[in-house]
Amino acid sequence: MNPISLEALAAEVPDGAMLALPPDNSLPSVALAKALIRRGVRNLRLVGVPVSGFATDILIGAGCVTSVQTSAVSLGEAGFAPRFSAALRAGKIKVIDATCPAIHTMLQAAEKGVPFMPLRGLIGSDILANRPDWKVVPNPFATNGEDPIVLLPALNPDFVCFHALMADEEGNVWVGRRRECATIAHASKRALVTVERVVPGNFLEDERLASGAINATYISGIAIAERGARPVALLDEYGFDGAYVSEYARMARSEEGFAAWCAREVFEQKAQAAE
Amino acid sequence: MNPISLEALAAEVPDGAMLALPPDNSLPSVALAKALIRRGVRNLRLVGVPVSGFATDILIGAGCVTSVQTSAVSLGEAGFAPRFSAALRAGKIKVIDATCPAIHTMLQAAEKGVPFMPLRGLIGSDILANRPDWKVVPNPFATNGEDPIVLLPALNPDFVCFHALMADEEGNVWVGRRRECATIAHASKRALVTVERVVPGNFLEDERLASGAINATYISGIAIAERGARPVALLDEYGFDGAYVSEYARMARSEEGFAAWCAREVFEQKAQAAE
Amino acid sequence: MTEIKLEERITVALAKLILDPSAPPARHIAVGAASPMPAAACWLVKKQGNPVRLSLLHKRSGNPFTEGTRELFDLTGQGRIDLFFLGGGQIDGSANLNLVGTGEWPGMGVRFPGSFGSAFMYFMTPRTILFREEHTPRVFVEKVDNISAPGVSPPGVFRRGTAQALVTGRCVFRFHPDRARFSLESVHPGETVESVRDATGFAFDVAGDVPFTPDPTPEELALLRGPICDEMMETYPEFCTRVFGRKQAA
Amino acid sequence: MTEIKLEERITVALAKLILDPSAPPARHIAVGAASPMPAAACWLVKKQGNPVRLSLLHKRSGNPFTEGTRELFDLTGQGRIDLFFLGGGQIDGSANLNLVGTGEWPGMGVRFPGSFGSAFMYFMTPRTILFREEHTPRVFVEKVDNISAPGVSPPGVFRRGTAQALVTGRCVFRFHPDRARFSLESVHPGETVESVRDATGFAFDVAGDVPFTPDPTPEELALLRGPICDEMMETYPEFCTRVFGRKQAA
Repeated sequence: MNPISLEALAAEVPDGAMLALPPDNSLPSVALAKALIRRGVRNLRLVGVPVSGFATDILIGAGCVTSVQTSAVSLGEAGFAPRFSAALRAGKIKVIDATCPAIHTMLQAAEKGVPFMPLRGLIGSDILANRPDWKVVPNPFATNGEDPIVLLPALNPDFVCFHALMADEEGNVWVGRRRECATIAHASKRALVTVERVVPGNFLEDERLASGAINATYISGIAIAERGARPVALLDEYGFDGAYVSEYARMARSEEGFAAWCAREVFEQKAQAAE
Repeated sequence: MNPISLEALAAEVPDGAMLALPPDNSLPSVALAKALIRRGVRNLRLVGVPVSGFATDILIGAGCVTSVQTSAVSLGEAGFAPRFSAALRAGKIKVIDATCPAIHTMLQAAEKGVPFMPLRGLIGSDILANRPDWKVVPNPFATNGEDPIVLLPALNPDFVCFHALMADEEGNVWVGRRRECATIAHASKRALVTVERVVPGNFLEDERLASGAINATYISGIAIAERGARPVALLDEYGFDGAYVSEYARMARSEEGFAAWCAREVFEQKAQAAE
Repeated sequence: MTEIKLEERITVALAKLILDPSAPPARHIAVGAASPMPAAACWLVKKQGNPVRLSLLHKRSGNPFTEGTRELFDLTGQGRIDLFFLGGGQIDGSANLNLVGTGEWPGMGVRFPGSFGSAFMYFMTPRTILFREEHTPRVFVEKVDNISAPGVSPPGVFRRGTAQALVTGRCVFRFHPDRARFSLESVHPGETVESVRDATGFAFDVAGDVPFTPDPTPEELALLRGPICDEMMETYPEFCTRVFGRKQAA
Repeated sequence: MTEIKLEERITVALAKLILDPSAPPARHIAVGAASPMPAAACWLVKKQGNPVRLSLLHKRSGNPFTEGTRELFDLTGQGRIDLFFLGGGQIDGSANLNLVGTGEWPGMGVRFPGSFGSAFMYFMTPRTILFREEHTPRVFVEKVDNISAPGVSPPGVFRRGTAQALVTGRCVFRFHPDRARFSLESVHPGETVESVRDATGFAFDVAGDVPFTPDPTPEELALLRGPICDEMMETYPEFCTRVFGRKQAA
């Protein structure tokens, strides 16, 4: 699989797609989120696996998003996600709340090709009360009493985007211990991946690397994006850029501030890079 | 976690335990199976994840086993498993047949702490007809028609034994891509692991090794057993010893032949090693 | 060129079925344990230049899976595996498979190894090609003693596909899920409709003249005995030695 | 020794609750995202020599998980996590937690980040210690606007445990699941039963004289400001700078 350009990768995502994104501690592709903003994608239905962070907030701020299914949206130590909060208040996005293990479970159901999976907990929570797509049934294996348990439907996103450390010549990508990216790739129809670099060889032939690899069979497109997770950390490759996120959090408090940030960090940076 | 001796590790498994074993392509600890025979364990209830091979056949031959839950028992190219077949015919063991993904699914249910998980397929199979512990229910999410689906109960073995390439100073073990060993360890009450060697450091601090590691929190005991998977292959460390298995298959056709093999390969070898 | 081995003929017949233009495309094929002929057939399709992804379950190095053996079943559950192969200790005229054993459950007559993943894969793969070299009435029975995986399912039971065909040491059968019966597609050289009927415990359909299964071409044989044998030596050393005459390394 | 910071007091109170001999043992404790005080309390327990395994969810290097964030929830489902910490934008007198927001669902008044794993962890962990520094009537309400995770469950609903206690910037409450109410266990220096009552929107029980929450000892403070700050700098640089006065590397 030959890498394509970042802009070409972003062009693969049509308006209205259901797009799963990992959170800020698990290899989000901020580079691809910025490219999606430049492409002007609209009506994305985002899924935070299991929570949402920086990439989600900038996509919402840029008007690309119509709904977010997630267990939380936050910028970590930099506080609440400002464009998410503003869009919710303004009624511009629909928020479908979940709880972290429910997001994982729904994706695991899709990964296994079953229509649902059960999950403990949740009963008595208003999350459940606001999820007409979740069902409570008596545990069929209970020996005494009703033992109600929640069943969650399989979730099969149209796309997942994440940032892997590297790809190999065969199109396998390497995410190391962040194996939830593998689960999301298995559960999604298409996986679009940015990487720091492409290396020779085949990760699956290397016993040391195979366990952190995702087989190319799940990968629909790869683009090289150096420092593509930034400001988020990438394994042992680079750290979290707290100052960048803090500045974002400050500027994005207002719509105008976000517009200025976006002009500078999403559009100008790309123009510079293209020179 | 300090390694203990192989015999001490075998002593941890009481008579009657439910013991899960990976198959011949996924890091069985043949060394520990031999030590269990020497210890004289009785009434083991084996689980093949998802099938059973060499270690299961020798444990059955030595009279250690009362039941086997598995999707198949075979010696691969060396043919049918002779002591398994003989014991079944003689009514000495109970065989509980399953299908590979059902074994994985039952363990994944235990891994997630849910009482059951659904699985497609199976309907119309005599496997299902002979599993009173499996249930068929209408899919609660079906929009039209009944859509029957099988529910499998969580399977929570008392022990899992496998052979990892190495352990670190913290008691983490490394299995590389054979990640079903991690799932079995998660699902089992206790994991007893043999390793080729113990190395300095902490796999979880190394992004290259972490994804193939199993956290020490799941591991109850470790023993060093060099070439402990033999005659089975161990990743890129050593290959499959087909001649050894062929000789076993030939000798184990009869009870006397098995006894001679067992005396030589299980008891004498140990005595030699102890000298 | 030495004589054509039966295994080679079966392999080439399997490869032709993989490429059957009337069937849905086989972009990703998985091959289970202990299946050297299906594995060779897949390699033949690939080495002939067809775009196909192969996931060979028992390949030790370069194993395609990173979640252990579970991944094959998950991949299939996701609908990403287009074609799988299954055999059987007994196969009956409705394409029911018995991999468990003869006699009372769980195989108190002759016990076979067991059902493996058949009770799942047979339902969840759009196409299954059945193969069994031994073509005798004890294998091809009117009704299997025990059903590991049923050949067809009632309406309402989730099922993506059924058997496409059955390749044996004597012939190729096509399967018709609408009527749950096999028809005879071709007989191998030396066989006739009658010799096949004598060796088969189940009734099957015959429409018109039944052609011979074509011989492997010299190009196909060269691929099998050269580069394909190279690929398979690690996983199937005994098969490669017996069929392709390749010497094992000491 | 400089003045005792409120965060240090809360941290030490949390550590004492972890070691509470009347509670089931905490052999394996997990700490979620954005929880610097619980993380510091766990480190304090560990650095004091108690045998405990810590799984810190947001540690970047040396992260304990190899299955991604799913593993925390699986571990907890397996019953391997003995103790977890939860906070809340609102907490009420029955220990119901609201992490979603005020006003109409899903937080049309003030939106909080979201429920994270609370709706699962609160049920599946034998012990939960609640913490929230801001102790005001807008946080501690009579009834939460939205329930992320309920404080107690009806009989028959699978639940391994409930809240053990609630530590705030003013006091420590003990929780009684049998009557679904808090009782006042200690007040921090400078507070009284009355000042706590004024700052609390829910009714709670008071039995006899309520002691002061003890000061952290010099040993505890030295551990917090030295080796524990070292452990936490990577994950919580702003917290370490603000509370322990540690300078961040350029």
